[in-house]
Amino acid sequence: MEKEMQEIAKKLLAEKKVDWVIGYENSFEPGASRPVFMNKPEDAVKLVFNKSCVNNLAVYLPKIKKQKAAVVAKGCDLRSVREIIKEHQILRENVVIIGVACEGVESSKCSTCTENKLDGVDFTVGTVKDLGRKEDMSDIEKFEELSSKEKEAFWNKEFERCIRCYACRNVCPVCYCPDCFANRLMPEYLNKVVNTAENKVFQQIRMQHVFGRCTDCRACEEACPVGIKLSLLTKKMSKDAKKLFNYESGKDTDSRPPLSTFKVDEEGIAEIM
Amino acid sequence: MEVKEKKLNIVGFLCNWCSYAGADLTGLGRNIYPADIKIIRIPCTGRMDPMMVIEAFHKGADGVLVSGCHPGDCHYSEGNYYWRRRYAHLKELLDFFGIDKRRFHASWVSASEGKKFAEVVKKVVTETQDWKDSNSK
Amino acid sequence: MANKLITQENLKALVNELAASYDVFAPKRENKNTVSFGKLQSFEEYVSGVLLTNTTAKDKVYLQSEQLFQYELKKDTVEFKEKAPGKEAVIFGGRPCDARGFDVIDKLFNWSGYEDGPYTGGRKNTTIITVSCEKPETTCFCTSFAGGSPADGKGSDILLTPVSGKFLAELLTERGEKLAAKYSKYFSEAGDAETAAKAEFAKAAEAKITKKLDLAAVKKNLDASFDSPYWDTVHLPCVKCGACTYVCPTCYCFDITEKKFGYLNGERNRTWDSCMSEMFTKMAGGHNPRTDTKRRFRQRFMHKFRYHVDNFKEELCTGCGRCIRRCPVGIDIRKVVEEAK
Amino acid sequence: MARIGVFVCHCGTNIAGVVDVKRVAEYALTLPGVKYAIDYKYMCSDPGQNAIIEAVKEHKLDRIVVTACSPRMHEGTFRKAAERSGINQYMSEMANVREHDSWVHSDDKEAATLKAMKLMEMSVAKVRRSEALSKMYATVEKRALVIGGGIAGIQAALDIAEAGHKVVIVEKDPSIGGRMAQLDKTFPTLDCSACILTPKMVAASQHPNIELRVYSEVVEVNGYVGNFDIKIKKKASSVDNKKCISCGVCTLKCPSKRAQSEFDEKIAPRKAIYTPFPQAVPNKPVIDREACTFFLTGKCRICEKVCPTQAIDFNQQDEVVTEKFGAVVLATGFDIFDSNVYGEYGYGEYKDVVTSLQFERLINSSGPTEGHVVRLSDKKEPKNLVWIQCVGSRDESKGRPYCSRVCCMYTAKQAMLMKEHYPEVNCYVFYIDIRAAGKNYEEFVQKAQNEYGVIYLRGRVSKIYEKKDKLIVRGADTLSGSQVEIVADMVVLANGLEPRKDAKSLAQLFHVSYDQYGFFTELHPKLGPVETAIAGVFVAGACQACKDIPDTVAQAGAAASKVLGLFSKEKMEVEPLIAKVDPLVCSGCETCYNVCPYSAIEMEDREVSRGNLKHVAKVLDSVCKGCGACVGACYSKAVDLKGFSERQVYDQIETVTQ
Amino acid sequence: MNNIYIPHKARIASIKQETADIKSFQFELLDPEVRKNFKWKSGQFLILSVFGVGEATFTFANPQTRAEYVECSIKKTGLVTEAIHDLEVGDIVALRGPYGNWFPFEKFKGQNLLFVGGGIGIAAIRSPIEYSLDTRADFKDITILYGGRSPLDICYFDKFDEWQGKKANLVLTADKGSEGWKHKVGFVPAVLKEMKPSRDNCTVITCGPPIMIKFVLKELTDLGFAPEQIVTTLEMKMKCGLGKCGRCNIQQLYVCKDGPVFDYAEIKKLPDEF
Repeated sequence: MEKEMQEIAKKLLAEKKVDWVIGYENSFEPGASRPVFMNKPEDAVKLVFNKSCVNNLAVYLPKIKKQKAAVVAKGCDLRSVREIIKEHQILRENVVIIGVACEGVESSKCSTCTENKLDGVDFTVGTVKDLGRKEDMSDIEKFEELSSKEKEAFWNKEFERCIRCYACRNVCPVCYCPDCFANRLMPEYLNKVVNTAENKVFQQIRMQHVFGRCTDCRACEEACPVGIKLSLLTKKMSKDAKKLFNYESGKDTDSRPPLSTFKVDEEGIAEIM
Repeated sequence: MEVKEKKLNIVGFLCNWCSYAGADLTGLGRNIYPADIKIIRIPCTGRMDPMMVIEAFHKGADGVLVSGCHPGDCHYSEGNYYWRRRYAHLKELLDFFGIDKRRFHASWVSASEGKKFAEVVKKVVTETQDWKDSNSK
Repeated sequence: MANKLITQENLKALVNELAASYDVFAPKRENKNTVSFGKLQSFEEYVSGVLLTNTTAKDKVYLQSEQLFQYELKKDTVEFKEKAPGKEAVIFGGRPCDARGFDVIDKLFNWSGYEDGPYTGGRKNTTIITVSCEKPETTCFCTSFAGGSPADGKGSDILLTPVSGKFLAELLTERGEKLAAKYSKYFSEAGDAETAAKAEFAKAAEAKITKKLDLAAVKKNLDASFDSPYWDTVHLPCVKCGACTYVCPTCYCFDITEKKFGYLNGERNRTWDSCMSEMFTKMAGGHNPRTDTKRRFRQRFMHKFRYHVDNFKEELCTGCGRCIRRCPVGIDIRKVVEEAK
Repeated sequence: MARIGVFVCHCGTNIAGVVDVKRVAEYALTLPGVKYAIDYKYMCSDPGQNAIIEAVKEHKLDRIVVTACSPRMHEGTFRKAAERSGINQYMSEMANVREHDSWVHSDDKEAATLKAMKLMEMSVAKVRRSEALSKMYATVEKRALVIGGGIAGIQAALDIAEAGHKVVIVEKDPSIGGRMAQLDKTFPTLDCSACILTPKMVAASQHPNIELRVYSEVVEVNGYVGNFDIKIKKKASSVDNKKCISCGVCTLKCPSKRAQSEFDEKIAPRKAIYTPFPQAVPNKPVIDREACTFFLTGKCRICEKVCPTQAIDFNQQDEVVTEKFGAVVLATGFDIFDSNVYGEYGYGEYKDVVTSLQFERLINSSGPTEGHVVRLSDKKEPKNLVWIQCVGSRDESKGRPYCSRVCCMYTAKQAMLMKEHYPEVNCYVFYIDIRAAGKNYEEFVQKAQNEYGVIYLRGRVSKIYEKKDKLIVRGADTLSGSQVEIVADMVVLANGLEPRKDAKSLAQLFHVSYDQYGFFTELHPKLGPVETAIAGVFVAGACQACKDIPDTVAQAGAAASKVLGLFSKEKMEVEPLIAKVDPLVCSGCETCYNVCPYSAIEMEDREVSRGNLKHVAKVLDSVCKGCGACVGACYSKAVDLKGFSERQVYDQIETVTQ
Repeated sequence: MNNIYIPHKARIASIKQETADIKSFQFELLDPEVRKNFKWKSGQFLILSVFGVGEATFTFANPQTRAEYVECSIKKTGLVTEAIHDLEVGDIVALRGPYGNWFPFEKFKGQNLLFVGGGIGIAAIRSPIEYSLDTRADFKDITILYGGRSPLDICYFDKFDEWQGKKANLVLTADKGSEGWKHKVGFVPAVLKEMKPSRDNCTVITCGPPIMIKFVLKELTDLGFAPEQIVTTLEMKMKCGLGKCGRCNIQQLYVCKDGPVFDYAEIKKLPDEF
């Protein structure tokens, strides 16, 4: 599989079909990998794919707007790629998608993965199998059952240790804004002081902003250096998008995100007012 | 109504064309409602950025009410449809974060529904108070 | 300074007693994957086996957000109120690289003719009890630095090293001695055998660290590579979050901001800042000297291994390897500076 | 430099009776930036306004807050006062302490006073962040586009042209005239439709200010009010109109019999080269390439041979031109409801069940039967005719709950005409109830029944079936409570009206909203019946809602007058409370572009700073109405709304909650 | 605790609107003791606190020879400067400093001085101008070239008579002239080229927008000036002013500690990160 991937990358670079190939390489210890950018055909041998390839490489696409890139994408990452194309952060013709048939990496999302299909990719590496896994929202439903006080207490404890390094934001494929609200001073949406309340507001707003665009890829949770349970939030949002607006982000490249459109008669939000 | 020790702090965002005018009509009809709500005029509920609601709660509001034109009546034809969607998901999200559903409300009040506006405010105040009482236990 | 011995049981008793009168911060489990320095109620909460806590002990002295003062505007004047000094604190169970970090930033906060009161005040108030590392991680590279070792005591007040079923407690500073004297009942005298055992321990631990940077070569390369095309590509995987800087025991850059309460009151705060952030150098008019991500990325490594060395004759790094592990995209500081040319 | 003046109005006792106005004014003076505060009996009175003006001058104020009634009441008053005092009118704010405070909290004076203080404080916070704005103007291209060449379009075009402005009429068919040209007589006067329409058609074609673009369609719309850039596609007619002398020889000689005449509602054949009807304007034939033998087989060319002026051009191509217009009138008219939906009536199955428009063509003396009404099945004259009303009207189950407004009238008209031509026939009408609310309308229907002997049966037809050469119409007569069966020779369905099939796509081109049926939505159902939410785009005729000819003509005139109103100025004044994009911050995600109800946002690739070419949003100032939907949707907060800016709103939020 | 972040209290003693977006402020330190001991040298900067908003860095606009008040000329560019512009005489602010190095006038003694300022950059060189005029005997010719975008963007009109009275040769220019403008029209570097100052025994002190500095340096180099003869003051984002917060770090230098005054020879050694 790696060999196949390397060949594709090598060919793309050698034929100058792309400026960059973005994939995974071995990292600082055995069994660890990290993203790599390659622009020389001879580098292609670095490419690996294994269980540690958790990163969602779609995050890099908006940053190389003006160049052409090939990107290694798992089924779940593919959704982010589509979302970014949909939101005009990169043109489809400027990206070559090397889909990998993934059977799961070391991420919390994989046990309930139903997203390993590789529709619309340019190359498929490996054979896509039906993993027979099922979506499971029971943890969200359980959390929803808690009282507001309990919920608040839970999040207070989580965000107490947030260091506002913004790793969650910066690894998020749909957090591509050139100037985040968190940076602004006029008005100051967020005070610089790092405390539970401000940290929580940051995440509330970030979650609201990525609603209907977030693909629950868990990149934010994987990136968080202090292990805040962000997947609870991203999963909740994908659940809401489905329930309220019958929308799943990253399924295509042309439908409108749920907050960018509306229906006169909303089926999902029966008399909410 | 019983006398409360401490007043609630409720922020109301009303669209200029329907609900703000409706609230004016409430006044014209001298329909009494609790003074806990303070109103910020916005052109349209489409202008309502969910961040404004989050910020209001963050800054210490007990409750938030957003009110606009009935669906189909928006002065700008579509703004309230967008707000309806934002509201539906924001309410869920905030609840998930522990901001009780009793604190966050939205309503449709037209320019001719002065009485309804008073009823809406009463409901918001009652529910917010209800939350506050249960939370302080 | 003196060397003492303390048994496992006595250590437990000592920590429990300390927790009663000091703020004791030690590695504590937050959840499955997270261990951070937290306030210890009892020794039971202490997680002993973890080398790399998710965050460093830095923020127990140099707070991530610290109130510098409060103000109140009055008619024709303004009044300032300073925060009362905090409770005396003990940082327990940190590692030599954590403690060394304090030593590095101490210099900075006493530099340039100004002693930074808000920092040094807390620093003087804190006793650091460090534990030597037996089994270093793959990301560890403390031995690259002058004197750096998994059993080095620089920055620590007391260094604990496991020897023959007990701990050798090296009292390295006056503060350390004072604390040991106050709780002398838990300590016994150490002999040469224990001191020798410690040396053995250090040697063995050091040997386990395979990665060693040639810092002189690194400095030389960095001196010459500012305009090198190397930086054009090496930064690409970096997502420019601030995780590396915030988990670093030596990163010290900060921002000063204000928070107001009503019209007349407010506080001035100091908050960690990160050179990875675009806002770090962006000026009010919009001009930004380090506008692109390449420059910001380069600044971090240049600062740590070149500029800081020019000013302080030591690197702004202790080799803890946290930034490698906590980096969402696995950027390896060792590799970046080593390959710079 | 904020120097704010606060003016607290008593409004007699309306406010002062509940709110301690003195306390409000005193509190104002403690707020940062407030340099002056007074209370006064009636701020809106002349002395009150003068007090503001004098205070501004004396205390060098640069912003004012009037703590009084609703801004919906007096915002304009105080803006003008601000302007007269020499400060920008947008540097004034009101705090609504009457409608929103004293009148609704009269039960608790202390609470009302505290709230008044807070409301005033919020307005002070807002005005502190106000910016001076100047009125904006946009140029106007004084040239109108009318889409649809029916009576609505013709009338609107003539009215605009008469006032001296250029008008282009785009018509998709080869001739203008529209539905009205198909009709025989018009209710309630029974005057000949063609006799009143044809002169209008000719007038339009000959008017120096009117240009006809028949056989054409709008394919793309850009720009905004005053400055639309519209692409119009002229379909290839295969005839060089400059050479054609309209002699008609080509049509006469054309051997093709493949096509059915659209104009005759497909009850008669038409040639491949044709004009839709003899009085067509312009009277130039077109070749229907799908029916033309030459285009299908490569052989024939008879028309080319017989044409005395060599006007036939088989190589002609579709042509697209882009032109500038200042205003647009949509007048695309209607289709009739698809009779097939009512399977029980057997339309399509039984040849003698016809639509109302087919009947119009049958009874029209210029129609295919020259006015002889005959059964389509055997060309015999019918003796018994049945009209069924509300076919596709007032029928929830068929998705058409609305009344089409004209069917009752044209049914009566058609039955009367039938009786007039053939006094011996029997005419039956099944109806739900009769809607004849128009001048002389009720009288007209009464006349049909009483003078012409048309038999009206109140009830629905449940089934039609064929028995030998007769149609058995079975229905209920709810007045007598009995089932009736009529043995008919011909059944005419009174089809309801619906928008043209392609109206939605046209609406989308212009971003005009439409209802669930596809009727264009007017700006306001009462107060903006011819405007749309898109500035500069107006509606006329049945494309907006079902209406009859007089209403259509009236609305067309109204639309024309709106266009003329727009054209009466060299420049349009536009409210400056609009959105603005900071291109440096914009991420180009197009969210704002998607949500803008007015298409006031344009995406462009632009160099936002040196060397930084970005895909960013831009607000078209003259199109933006200031609703703020873009601001509410923008994630990077790159868009802001003047007059309700982020800083203003957030400072108000902060003030309420502190 | 030695809290180096607590500023000295001050009140605004006067405000002068210089241009549409530049105002000059005079600050009076409240504590007489502090006022007596608060000494600075031309070229140094201070950090001004506006309560409710925060701190920002400004150079002293007046020299130590005219130290009755602390003066700053401030252009409205961001949050803090916007708030300062909102203040009025009598309002309370606070400041800390002085920080940084200063113009080494002892080195310039006996030389010709050429001041080249553009835009708000004039605020940074007004202090050395006035200092040199106050110690006039130490220097030979003093020439001031000052340009703004338009005549309306020129500050310090009220000072020019005094400057010229003390035998300074003042050349004003505007990128775009207007009616009644009797001075030069054109960009500062172009006017400089025209003036052809002699490099002999001359020091140039310059401050202005980056693009102007770039071309001024080019012109001066063309005229044969050595890098050591050109002195400027760098503008960087600063927060602490104390060499600690890290953001004004360029190479091993901290602009707040090692600058802001640098000569061009030093600057040439620095990477392009300012």
